[in-house]
Amino acid sequence: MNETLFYVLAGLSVFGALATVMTVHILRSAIYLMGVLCLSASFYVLLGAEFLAGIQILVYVGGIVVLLVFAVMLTRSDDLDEDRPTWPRKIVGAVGALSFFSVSAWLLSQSPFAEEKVLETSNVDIKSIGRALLDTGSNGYVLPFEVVSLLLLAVLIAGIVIARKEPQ
Amino acid sequence: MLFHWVLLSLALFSVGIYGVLTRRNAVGLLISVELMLNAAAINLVVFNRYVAPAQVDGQVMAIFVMALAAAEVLVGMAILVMLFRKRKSADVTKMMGLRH
Amino acid sequence: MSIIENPWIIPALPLFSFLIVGLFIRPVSGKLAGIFGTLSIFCAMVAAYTLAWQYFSLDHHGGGARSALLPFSFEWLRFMKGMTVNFGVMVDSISVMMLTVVTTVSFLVHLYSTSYMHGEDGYGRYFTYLSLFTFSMLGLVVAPNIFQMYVFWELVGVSSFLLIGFYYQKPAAVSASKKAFIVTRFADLGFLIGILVLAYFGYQVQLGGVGVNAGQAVDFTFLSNPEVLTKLNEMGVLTLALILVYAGAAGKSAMFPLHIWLPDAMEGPTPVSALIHAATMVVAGVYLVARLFPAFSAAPNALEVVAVVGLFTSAFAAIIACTQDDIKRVLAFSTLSQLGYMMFSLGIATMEEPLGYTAAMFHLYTHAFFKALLFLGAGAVIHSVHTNDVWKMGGLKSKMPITHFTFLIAVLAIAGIWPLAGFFSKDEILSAALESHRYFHFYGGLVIAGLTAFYMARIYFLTFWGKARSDNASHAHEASAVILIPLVILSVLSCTTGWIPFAHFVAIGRELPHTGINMAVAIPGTLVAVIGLLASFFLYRTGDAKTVDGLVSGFGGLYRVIKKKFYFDEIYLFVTHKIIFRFVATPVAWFDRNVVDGGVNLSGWTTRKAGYFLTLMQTGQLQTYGVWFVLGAVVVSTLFWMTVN
Amino acid sequence: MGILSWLVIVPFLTTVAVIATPNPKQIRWVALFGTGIQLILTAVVAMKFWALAGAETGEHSMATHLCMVEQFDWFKSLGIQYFLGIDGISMSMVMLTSVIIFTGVLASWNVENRTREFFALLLVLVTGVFGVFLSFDLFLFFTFYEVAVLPMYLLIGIWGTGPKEYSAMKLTLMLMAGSAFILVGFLALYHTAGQSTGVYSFDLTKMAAFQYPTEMQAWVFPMIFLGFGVLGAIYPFHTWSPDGHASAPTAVSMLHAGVLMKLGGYGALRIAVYLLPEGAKEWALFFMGLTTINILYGAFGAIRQKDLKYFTAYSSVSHCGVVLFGIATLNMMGLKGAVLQMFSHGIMTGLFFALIGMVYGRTHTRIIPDMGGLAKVMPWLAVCFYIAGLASLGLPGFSGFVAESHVFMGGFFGNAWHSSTATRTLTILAAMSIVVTAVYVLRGLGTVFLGPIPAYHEGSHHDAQGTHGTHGTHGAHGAHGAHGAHGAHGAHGAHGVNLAKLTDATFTEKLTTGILIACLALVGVFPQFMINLIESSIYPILNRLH
Repeated sequence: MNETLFYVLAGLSVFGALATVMTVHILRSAIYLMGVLCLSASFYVLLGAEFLAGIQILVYVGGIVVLLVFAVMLTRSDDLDEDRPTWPRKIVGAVGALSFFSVSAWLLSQSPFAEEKVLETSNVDIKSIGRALLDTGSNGYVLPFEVVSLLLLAVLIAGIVIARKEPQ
Repeated sequence: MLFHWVLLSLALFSVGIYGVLTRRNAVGLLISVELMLNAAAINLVVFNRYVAPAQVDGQVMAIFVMALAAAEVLVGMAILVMLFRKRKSADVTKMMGLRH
Repeated sequence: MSIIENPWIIPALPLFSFLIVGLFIRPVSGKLAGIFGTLSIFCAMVAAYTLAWQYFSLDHHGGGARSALLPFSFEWLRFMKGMTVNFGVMVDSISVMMLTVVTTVSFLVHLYSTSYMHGEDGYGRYFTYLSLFTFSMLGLVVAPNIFQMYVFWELVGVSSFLLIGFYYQKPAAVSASKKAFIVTRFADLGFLIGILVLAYFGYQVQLGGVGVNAGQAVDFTFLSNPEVLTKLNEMGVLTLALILVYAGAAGKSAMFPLHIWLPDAMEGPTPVSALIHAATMVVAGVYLVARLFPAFSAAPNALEVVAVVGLFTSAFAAIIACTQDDIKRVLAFSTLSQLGYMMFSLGIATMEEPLGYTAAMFHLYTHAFFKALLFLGAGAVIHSVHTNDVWKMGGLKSKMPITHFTFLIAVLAIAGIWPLAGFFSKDEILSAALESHRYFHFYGGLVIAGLTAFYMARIYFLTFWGKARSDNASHAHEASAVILIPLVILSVLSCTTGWIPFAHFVAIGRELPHTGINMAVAIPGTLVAVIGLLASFFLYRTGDAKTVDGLVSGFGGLYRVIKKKFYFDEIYLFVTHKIIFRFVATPVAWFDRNVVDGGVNLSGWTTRKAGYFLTLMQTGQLQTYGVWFVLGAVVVSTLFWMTVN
Repeated sequence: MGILSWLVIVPFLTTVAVIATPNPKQIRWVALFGTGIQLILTAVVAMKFWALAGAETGEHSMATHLCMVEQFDWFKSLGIQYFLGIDGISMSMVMLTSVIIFTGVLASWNVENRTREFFALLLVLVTGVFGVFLSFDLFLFFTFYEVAVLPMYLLIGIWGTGPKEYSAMKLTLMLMAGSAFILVGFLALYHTAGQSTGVYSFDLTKMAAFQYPTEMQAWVFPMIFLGFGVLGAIYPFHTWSPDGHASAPTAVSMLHAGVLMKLGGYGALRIAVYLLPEGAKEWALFFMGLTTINILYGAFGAIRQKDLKYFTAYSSVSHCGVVLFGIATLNMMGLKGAVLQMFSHGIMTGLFFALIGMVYGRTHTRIIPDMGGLAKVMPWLAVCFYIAGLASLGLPGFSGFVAESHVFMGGFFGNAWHSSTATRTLTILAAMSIVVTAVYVLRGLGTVFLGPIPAYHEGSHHDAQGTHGTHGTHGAHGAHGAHGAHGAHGAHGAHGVNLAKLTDATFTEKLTTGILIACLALVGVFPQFMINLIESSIYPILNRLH
């Protein structure tokens, strides 16, 4: 049951991603992205990371994509409203992406990951995530956590500084 | 099953690469990057689930990825908006001021 | 102070004069330069005669050659251990003889020039050059080794160059000076290589323990040592080396086929022609062969070359001299002819039959005076009529009596009329040829003597007899006293020097049994001279060109060929300009600019183009880099995987 | 601080002083003062050297032979030292450099454009040159070598004439390519010696104590020799020289041909032959052949040149060939002759370029056929030119003769390792250059100085005459002052300059030429003192060859 669901969702997700990068209208692209991200959240659920799924919806879909949509609205220009890459560009991109995909897939198939493994049950909960994030011990992530928070603060300020209108 | 999960994230990542290589619009570019980041995040969680189910490190990493993605988009958009104000265009192929 | 212990003073005086005049006096006053130069060369002349007197008063232990002294010598250049060049003054009979000749003629020419060059632009410069020349010539004469000889050889070459090109604004003089320098330089290349050969093999001989006490490998004493010469002959290099050295001598003495520079050298001031291109420098080649005579006599083939080339040049030049109209050129060809005479005289001598050696030196000695006299006399005439063309002169006998008289003496002297100097020396050369049974040379010499008498009388008659054939000639007047004094002195010398018992002073090998006149030679010699003079008298007495026209047209094309000097100038011009310049220098220059430099530029161009193509990859577009990045990553991971497995 | 360090420091301090001098008018005086001090310092060093080393000859090694050594560690871990010393070869080169820079400053008395930078760069260059001649540590040597080579780019690129950017670029790139070879060679030597002995050192005397494997010498020798050969204008890597010299300003040409090209010969002798005797034996005949080509090719090339500077540059190629030819003979006379030729050619070509600068400053053309009869109006310069020319064709009495006779003698004597037939044939071929040199020198100089003065300004050049007629009355200053204004006019040849009205040398110019001629004549007339100086320092090199 879960497997069937996975393949369906995976198919949808890849299709959505392709739609995201291929669509001509940038706004639609953002909407497709939103779809892909939502599907990703469902993958997290399948993987037993419900908390992550929640964050995915909140941060990604709610924050980032909305930001993107705003940006698209703000920077509408006639020549780019429809982003039609030229054929050479498409071919080069496709060759690059496909060769990357095929080589990586081939490499993966050679690796031990390709073998079937018994899925162990997991019993992690939100609490343990929180503990890991704020743990000061050797397995804890408090330092990166603080760094990221600093980064976000800096980005916040930087965003304002860069994007504000220059005083006349 | 793990292989298929990884294949999924690889597929999403490759599609992201395609987008990065073809998009001319800076916003489109960022969207593609988001796709790739998302694929990476999925990968992290998958490996967390299949390799070390008792731990949460993969999930924590995924959270960091999201945070960084947010930061990146924010800065990217800020630069974009400013550039757009100056050049009235978001076409990255025309942004080559650092080349010469 | 005894001169014989300090003979360096003789070359030092003109050197001193050169430096003082050139650096300090010349810029201030030209006149003073002339006086100073003349005085210092006068002192040198006095010193030279004192030296001669002192040297020849030394005990002479019988035999041919007098012993050579080396009273002054210092190390000038050390090539390496056992290979040193000393500078010094070698005093022996021929160097003493040459010292007196050079200083005498040089002094007289200096004196003559103070008047002759009066009012010329560059008067002081002229005397500076003359001093330089005299110094170099004296240094050459006293050289105790072949290397010093070469050094001064080059210096006389350059002073000759400077003096020929004295009228540097006259293109003819400029090109003549260049020609003289380059032709002699070409010959000097042979000389230089000859020196290299002699030095190297001499050094090897010394390493072999032979002739260690005979001096350095380049010393003349070493090269005269019989053991050394035998050893060099065994190595099979002596003949080659001497022929190479002879090439240098032939260049300086203008032997065929390197004679072409001498006639052109007449573009220089006439006193210079008298000094350098008649009396002194051009005999340096003869002197060199005489210096190396012991070596030459050990290499009969080399000596044969000297003899043959000498005779040929002598005849060749005499024939050309009969057709030239420029008085100085006739004299130049006559010089060539006489130099050839000396050369063949040396060439037929051997250590066993050394009369030719003495005779050559004797002829060198007498020739210096009467040829200088001829040139100076011609100079006086040219000064007066302002042309070199004998057909534009005529009738000067009465207008320039003293010049005429001295010139006549010189003509008779060179023609070989008793009792003038030329008679004795020519007689000795011919008897040398006869005694060594070189009949070809003997008869050749006789014919040349006749030709000499003919062409000398020709210019004499054309210049002084008949009627004046141009305005300038009819308004000619006698030269100034300062010009006439040297002429008179030289004519006295031309009369008297023949009576010197030369073999007593200059000889080599065995002692010469007789010094008297050989009637078997004197009678035919005088006869041909008289025939030549008479033929000339009948043809040119009146100075009427019609008299000779018949003869000229009788010879037809041959005459034209001779008149054009057998087209040697044209041949040389063709070889240098058309072949060397066009087929060597121009292609080299082209090759350098286009091929070698083209190669350099090509590498630069390739680099630039490669760089340009690489910049095409650097679009500045993130996405382009992305493509490369992705493809690179793909390639790397493939390779990585393939190597790991 | 030893006296040798001062030889390097004084030019550097002069550079600093030049930069710090407030008034641009005083800069040349500061430079002259500094180089004057350098000249005196050189004389002092020479005296000292004489006292220390004058007497010894014969068998000794370089290490014991060096004088006034200053040696301390620079980068100890890498075995790099600050190691200055002097021997006869260095001494003669230092003397040459001091004279050339002093006269070079005099010859650039009238540089108006960016005077400060010009003199500063010139002095930096000279600092490097002195450093090279005194260094006995290969790393230090290379450092100074680069310091000496690089300023040339700016000097030609900024103050040059004609296609100066091209020339400067070509020169620098070719020399840099040579340096690359040299550097690789040095590192190979350093590494090999270090690996075998365990002591890594760039110390020349220590490296000389190590016997390099013959196979290694066989490939390192040509590399280093050619690397230096590029600077010594070895065929076919000489083409930077004509273009570079033609474009460079006077003093730069003087320094470049006079001194910098000597670095090539010096390095080839001091490092390539000294450290790699086996390689030298293997390759000497090849290089002898190559340099014979140099000698003849340069001479024949010079015949056809129309530009005085190209003319001199080709003659330099020929004469520098004599230097390398002498080195390739591998015997006492040849090596000594090479050093003598370096000195002699340095002075001679310095004189040549100085004179060309002076003539060009007056006529505003360097094209030989455009000139004529200048001896009439500038007798001093003509005499000096002829002296330089005669010296270059090897007239006895000038140093060139002494040097060339040594080299030819050396070539003819040959050495134990090569067929004497081959070396002799090559020597005879090379000796032919004395004739060809005579041809081009006399032709070239004859055209410029002798004959009638060509008449310009007939008919259509009236206005030109009007503007330029003042030259004669202004004297030399007028001629130089007009230089800048003339920049554009220079291109169309001598039109616009009345050759008959030009003036002779000024006092500064007479001083410049006088000093150089005195050096030429001094060595030419009394060669023995130079020979004494050099000979004892050749022995260490010869001893390693045997």
